[in-house]
Amino acid sequence: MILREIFFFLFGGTAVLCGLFMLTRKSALSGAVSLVVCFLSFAGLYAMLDAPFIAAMQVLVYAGAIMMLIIFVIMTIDLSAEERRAEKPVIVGGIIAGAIVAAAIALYSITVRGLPHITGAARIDGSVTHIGAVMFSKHVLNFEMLSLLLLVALVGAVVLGKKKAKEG
Amino acid sequence: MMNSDWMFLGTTTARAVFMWGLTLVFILINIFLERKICAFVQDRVGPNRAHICGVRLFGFILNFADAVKLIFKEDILPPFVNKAYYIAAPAVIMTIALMGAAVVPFADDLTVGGFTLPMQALNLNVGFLYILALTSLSVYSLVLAGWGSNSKYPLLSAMRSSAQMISYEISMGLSLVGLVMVFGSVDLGQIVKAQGGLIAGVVPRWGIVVQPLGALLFAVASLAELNRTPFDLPEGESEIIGFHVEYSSMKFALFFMAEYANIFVASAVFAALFLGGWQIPWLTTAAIKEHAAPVFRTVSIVALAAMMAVAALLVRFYRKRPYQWKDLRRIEGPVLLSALGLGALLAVAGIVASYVITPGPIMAALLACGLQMAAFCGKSFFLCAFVILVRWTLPRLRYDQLMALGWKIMLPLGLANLLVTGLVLLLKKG
Amino acid sequence: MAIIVKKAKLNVFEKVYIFEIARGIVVTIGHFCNSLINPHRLPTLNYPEQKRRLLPNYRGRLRLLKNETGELKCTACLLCVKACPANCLTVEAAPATPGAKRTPARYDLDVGRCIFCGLCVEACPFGAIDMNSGIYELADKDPARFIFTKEKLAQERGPQ
Amino acid sequence: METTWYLYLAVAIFFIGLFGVLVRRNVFFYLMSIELMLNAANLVFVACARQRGDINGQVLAFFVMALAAAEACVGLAIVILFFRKRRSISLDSATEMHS
Repeated sequence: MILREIFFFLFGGTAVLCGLFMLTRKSALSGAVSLVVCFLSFAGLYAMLDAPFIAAMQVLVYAGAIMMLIIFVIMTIDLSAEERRAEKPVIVGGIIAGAIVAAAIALYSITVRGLPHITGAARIDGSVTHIGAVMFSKHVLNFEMLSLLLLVALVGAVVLGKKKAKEG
Repeated sequence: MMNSDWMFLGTTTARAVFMWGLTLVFILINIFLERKICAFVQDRVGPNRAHICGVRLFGFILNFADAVKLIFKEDILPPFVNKAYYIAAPAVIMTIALMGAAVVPFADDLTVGGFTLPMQALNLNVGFLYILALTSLSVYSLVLAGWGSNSKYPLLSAMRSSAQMISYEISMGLSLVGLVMVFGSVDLGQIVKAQGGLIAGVVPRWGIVVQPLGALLFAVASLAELNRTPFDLPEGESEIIGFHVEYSSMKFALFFMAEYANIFVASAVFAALFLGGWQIPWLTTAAIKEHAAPVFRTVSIVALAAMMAVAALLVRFYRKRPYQWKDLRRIEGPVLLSALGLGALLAVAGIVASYVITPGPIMAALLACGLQMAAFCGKSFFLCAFVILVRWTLPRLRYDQLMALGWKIMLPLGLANLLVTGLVLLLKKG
Repeated sequence: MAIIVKKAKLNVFEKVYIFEIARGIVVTIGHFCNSLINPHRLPTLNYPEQKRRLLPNYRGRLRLLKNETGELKCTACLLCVKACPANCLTVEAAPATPGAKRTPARYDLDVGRCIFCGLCVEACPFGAIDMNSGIYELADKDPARFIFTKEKLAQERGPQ
Repeated sequence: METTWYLYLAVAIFFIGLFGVLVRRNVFFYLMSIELMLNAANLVFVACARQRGDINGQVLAFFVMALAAAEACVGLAIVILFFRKRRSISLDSATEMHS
């Protein structure tokens, strides 16, 4: 159906453009905002891929929590001094990296070209119930480890961010 | 496209437009309620001047005067703002506010002529995750407004409010997990359907009955997310400066329209999750369809009684009023009373019709749908009124109190609620 | 010296706070219902339709008083002009005619400037002016109409 | 929609992220580029999950998200600490490990 393709190019194009836009921004907040738009279009892509739960989580976790956190820190840290001293663009590195990227994409395209074109035939149930059932049966250990990791990250962030009483 | 496709497209659009329109109407209703409830709580009269041909509708018409004023105000774009963010912020918050009500079901599935329509603009199977996602996105509006204004006070306010909203989002999500465990679904349509039963044959199995603590936590958290008064530090109109000080005209109004739209969305979601949504207590859809005529008669009688009561109040007011109007407003009393009389006539006609006509299945289904929509709107209306009443009751929290409440009280309570719910469910199972 | 304010000891119900909130909401609901059922009892004055009862010493717009024969009591002595802190009075005496009492040829009051202090009334040795005219609806769109001439000041009679 | 297209898109996004990591010296852009790369990986997971009719891909994507949250949390704490010590957020000024 043509509608799916339109939406794929809409969301995918937005994602790529916003990613590129993010790279070229000077102000960190502009970059963060364009990255939020990028993540939102990712959520659209996930919704098209029969993964509504992942799409909702994308918006909640990436756009709502992680990017919000980054923006919050950007706003907390006084960037005016930093931004006045404009970031030195790494031109040579950029050119080299660009070349590497182009080569890699070319290489990747060639290798993928060798593969049979695959189309999404199977429809899966990406609902919360289904994902939850799988997550808490097959992946329960991973899940618990992940929650431990989050706890450790939380404690670590608090310890790191804590202002020392007397800073040397 | 096939016929059913067109049907699907048409009905979906109709449902979306209905919910959208309802949100917009509730913006007006909420502004009206805010003014009138505030006035009556403080023993004032409230808006009573603006009128169309003398009819003021108890001050409702002031909304239109207000809209005209705001539209024709000068729209100032301050010179050093970041234009893109500055303009985007009100648009973002308004868009999100209007999208919010889409997942809330407003009636039971309507079955007409073989078609079954879910009465929900967007029946996603991620349900309230959609609402949580939208809530987390609406923080961006505040951040963009604060940063885009390029001014200290909006920036400080934006940081304050984003910290507040992030903190309370967690409590909000956590308060709902218990409910989801009880009803076994995150889809709001399913949750509302699951609330139709009775506990011990008497008490409706509403979310507020099975999850009282969850309801309380959700109510407090949604008040905080709405930036309504005990938690209105983002706006802080009287003491601290809000994130929208640099805005003027319709852009400023959009922030407030979004706030009032969000009050409706939060009320609708609360009604759906904890007050049974469209469920009329002790009256299931099947029962309405089966006894369509008596139900209709009862509704007509109740409507008649309500209109008589309103008319009595009006007459009492007009007779006891110690002054006379000299302008067009003097025809207001007769106009309102004759409108009420017309309504009463209709109600009487309904009572008569319920004896004469035996309704067919389509009429019965439509009646059930209409009654449930009315129940949903009524619940939302009362919750909106409650939110506004709370504003005129409670003083604002200090910032440290706000954070302490969010992290030290609501979060542990939410976890405890989760634990208790899980234990009870486990014990029930086996 | 700093005063240490002791926090009141709260009992359990007050500490939980929810019940106190509920009590507060009951109070506001009471006020709301009372206002809804008895709107005519609200203390608000519907101003253009209802007017406030003025106190006897309410200072309204200045007015010129007349004696029993219908002449102005004013003798154009200009003491009121001297007393006026806002310079809102302009008084000119009429050319003197022997045997007759002095009268003002011009007695202009600019209410745009007047601060309603009443010093002119106190300064007047003849009791020729007073301010308890009860005239207070002085708003106008045209500034020229703020200037009240002798005729206008003399003709309008408020309460008392 | 062919899954291959999603893979192309994921590659493009991944390399945008990689490019950001290589070029930008502002630590916020560094972090955001890492998030972008993680997202590209997620897209591959979800696309392949749809392709294979296997829910495990989506579960993995969810795990990656939680991981990203943990990473951002610690990363930003380090950024704040770093900024407090150096008054700078450029990676170029982070040339020694201890202060």
